Amino acid sequence: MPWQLDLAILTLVVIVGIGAITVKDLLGAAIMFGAYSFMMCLLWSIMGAVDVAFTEASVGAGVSTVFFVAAVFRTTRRTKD
Amino acid sequence: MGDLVQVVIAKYNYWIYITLMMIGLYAMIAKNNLIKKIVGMNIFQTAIILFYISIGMKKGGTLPIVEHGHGAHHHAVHAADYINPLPHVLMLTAIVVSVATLGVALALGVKVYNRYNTLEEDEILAQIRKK
Amino acid sequence: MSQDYPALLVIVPLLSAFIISAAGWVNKRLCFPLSVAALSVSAYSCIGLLLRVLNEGVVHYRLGGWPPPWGIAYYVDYLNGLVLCVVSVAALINLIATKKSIEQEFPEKTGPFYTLYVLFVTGMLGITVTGDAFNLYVLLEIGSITGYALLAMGDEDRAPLASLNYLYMGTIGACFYLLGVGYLYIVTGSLNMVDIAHILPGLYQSKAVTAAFIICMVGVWIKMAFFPLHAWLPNAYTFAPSAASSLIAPLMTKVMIYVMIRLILTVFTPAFAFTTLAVSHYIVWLACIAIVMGAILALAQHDLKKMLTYIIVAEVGYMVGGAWLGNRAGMTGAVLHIVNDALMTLCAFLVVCNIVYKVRGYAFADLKGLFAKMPFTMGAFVIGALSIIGVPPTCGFFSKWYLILGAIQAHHYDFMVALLFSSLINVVLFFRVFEIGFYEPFSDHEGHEHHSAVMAEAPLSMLIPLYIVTAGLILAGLYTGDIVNHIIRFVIPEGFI
Amino acid sequence: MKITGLIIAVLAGALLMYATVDFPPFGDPYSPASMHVSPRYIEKTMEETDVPNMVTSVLADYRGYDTMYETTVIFSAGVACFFLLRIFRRKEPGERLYRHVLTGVTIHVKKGAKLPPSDDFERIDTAWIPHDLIIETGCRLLIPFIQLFALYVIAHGHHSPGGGFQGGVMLGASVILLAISQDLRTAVRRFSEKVDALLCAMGVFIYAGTGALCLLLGANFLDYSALAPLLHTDPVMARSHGIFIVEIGVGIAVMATMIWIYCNVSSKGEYEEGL
Repeated sequence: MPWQLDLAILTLVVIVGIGAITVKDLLGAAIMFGAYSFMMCLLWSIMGAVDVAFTEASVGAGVSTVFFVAAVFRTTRRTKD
Repeated sequence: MGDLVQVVIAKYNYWIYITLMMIGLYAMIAKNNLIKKIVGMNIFQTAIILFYISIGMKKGGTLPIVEHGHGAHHHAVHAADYINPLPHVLMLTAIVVSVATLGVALALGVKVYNRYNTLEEDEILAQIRKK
Repeated sequence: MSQDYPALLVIVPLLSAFIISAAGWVNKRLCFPLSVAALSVSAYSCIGLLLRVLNEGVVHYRLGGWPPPWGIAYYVDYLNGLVLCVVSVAALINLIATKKSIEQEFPEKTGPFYTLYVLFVTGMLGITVTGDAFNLYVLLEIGSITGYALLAMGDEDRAPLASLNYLYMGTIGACFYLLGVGYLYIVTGSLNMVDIAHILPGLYQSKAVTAAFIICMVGVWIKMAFFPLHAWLPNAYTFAPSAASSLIAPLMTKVMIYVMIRLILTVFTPAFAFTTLAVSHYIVWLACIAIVMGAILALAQHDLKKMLTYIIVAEVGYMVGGAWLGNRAGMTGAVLHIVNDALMTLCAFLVVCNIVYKVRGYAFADLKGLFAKMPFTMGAFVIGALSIIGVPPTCGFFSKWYLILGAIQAHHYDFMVALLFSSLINVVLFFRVFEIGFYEPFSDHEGHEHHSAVMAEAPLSMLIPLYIVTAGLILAGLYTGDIVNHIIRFVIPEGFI
Repeated sequence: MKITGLIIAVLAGALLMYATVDFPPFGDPYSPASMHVSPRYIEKTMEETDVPNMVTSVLADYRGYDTMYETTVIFSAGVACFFLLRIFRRKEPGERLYRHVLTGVTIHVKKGAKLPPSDDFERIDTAWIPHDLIIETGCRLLIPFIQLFALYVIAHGHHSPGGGFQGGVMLGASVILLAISQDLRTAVRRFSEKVDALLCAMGVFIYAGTGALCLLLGANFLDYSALAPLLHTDPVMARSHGIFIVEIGVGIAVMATMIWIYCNVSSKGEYEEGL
């Protein structure tokens, strides 16, 4: 795997992770979290953990995000921090 | 100085995992919004999963699936050719646990919101104190 | 049959949890007898297993037939056997005692309640019996997730938030434990506790092992509510439904103390924990602070249940301090106190359960005239209180005796002073409750005062289990010598000072 | 609180960084973690379980006991969400809303009155809920393919990445997609709450029951080789089949639980319209 790609994904993971906890909108945070999970999934498939990557793609980026969106829809998008 | 750079480069995955873990832990302690804390909790858990996957990594190893499956009984399988599958197994379990925790946490969050109409912890505490 | 006890004691409640869950959709009345049957079989296997351990020594069991360290294996020794019996018997008694209370508090959701109840007990038993570090984490999460749900269904206003805070803290704790296991795995390559213990001695100088030890300990301390990390416990337990708090309060913290002692004795070995890492003094000091702060905070409370939760915080300090004194008497005291404290806490919380069932409140103001109204319940409460204070011949006295002995041998007079101080505070706490219950006139919720309250005792189905626990408190006190000589003596490895 | 959080996070990070120095280098094939326990899984998986995918064989056989509890965790999360959120007695609204599917016109029906039974109307809860024919039809077309792929993932877990858990999540996701693109009522009509709860318990029961069956046949718990006489194969193939049975159990349990959690969270336990 070219190291540039690896580096790009690692940087993106950290940026999206920080974004997920700083964005001032819960729906945005949920979507950012989905993106974070997807980046993680890419990272793990690069590292050869295909089963874990598959699970993370279906659970982290898929169902977890849906749960978040459902909960945000049932509560509120407003957040102070 | 050169040594330090060597150490940093040789173990960069571990540094990334520590960074992510600090982000998650900080969000869980410092954030005021209940759902934000749950996001932090998930980042924290994924960071630990990244750590375990990094343990299993082998340079020059391939995916943990025996090549040409059934006809291969006479092929000798060398451990060094395949990535360590054990951390992957452990982390499948950890992912499942994290989604289970997420479900319960969101259910509790919805329950709190039903009662107080807000997700900010300080506003909820102010409402409790008022009574 | 008898060689399968280690599997049966976990599998029977697990399988029946699924049946109970399905039965809840068919006929709700089936749930209770099924749960009682499951926990009875489990308790029977636990006692059988302990007897087998007493006769034959350590019992091994391979799950899936794979030899350790490749598969998961159980090692049941004296420590496991003892704690298993306490957990399963306490859960069974509590289940029978709180039937009425459960029906009162969750008329519609008895099915899921019993399912979660049995799963929680499965988790606790599994944590205690397992010999695999990662398996322990998974079972810990079962215990925690069911625990969060059970605790959140109490007081509408406060319980969900308290439980959510518990969830955050609990997840941090469990993740720290998992991280610690990962650190052990990266240097040893194994997950089996005994196997790790074989490999570790060559690695004691490694920074990774030190870090693993610290992280595991912090994780376990969060789960057991050791003093600076205790913030989740009082609210979570106070606002919980009474059946859930009387289940979780006696079991969760004690099982986590068991995990701590298991990590010290089996995984890291006392040589590493007490000699290589010279931190035991600091931890005993922390325990002293925990005891003193727990006692003082208990003094500041205005209701019975919250007072009891702060007493739990202080008791956790007793056990952590005792385990870290680093000598035989201290460790004996800590292990004995796991048993005694589980019984004492169960007794106290069952009393609260009876009071809530009849009076619908647990603030001090609700306790007025209770000795006249509920004499039998309060009689049991007096015995439980005496045991928590530490009056012979109740069992609380003996474990405190060993703890103080250990403190003197280790020259930790600060720990001894903290113990005596907290006993003194307990005297004040409980006699204040007695005074309110005995002398102040009974007043009902409209504020009418009655000088001669009508006796309105809790039903027999709640009183009989309560008195079984009370008898257990005294019997455990009278047979302390046997417990120590036949079981706890073998818990502590040879060569431990 | 922010400063406390920062201090704790930095302290924890510093401790972990301090320990990282003693780790073997990243990707070292001769690190202790790769040398002690795992070589047996890699070298013996074909011989002992006849499953080329080591992750599956370790997951469901060597460490199958962990996986049983992993499925139990999911099950308890489903029961917990139901226990926390479900509201049984719901006050019936005075006026019910129906939408005429073809035109999108909303009809208000007074209490007691009834619409003639017809497929052209669907019950809604608030007048503004959007309704999009393209999305509904598109998702309807997609769902069978998602389910087919999920079944493939479950069935082919022995040879390729995947297995009961991933497949189960995807099966659950297909029903959740139905609930999102149409509404929760449609999904619950096809897949009622009771069926969901029973499937959830049944899935885990298959797993633990297989283990208990081994116990009854005289072997240790979860020792699938004891199933050989029942399955008419040799012990190694019995392990392979045993893994397949428990994977199916995991798939059922995970599917049902995902739907259950989604239904409870997205409707606050009222089981009305959902998202």
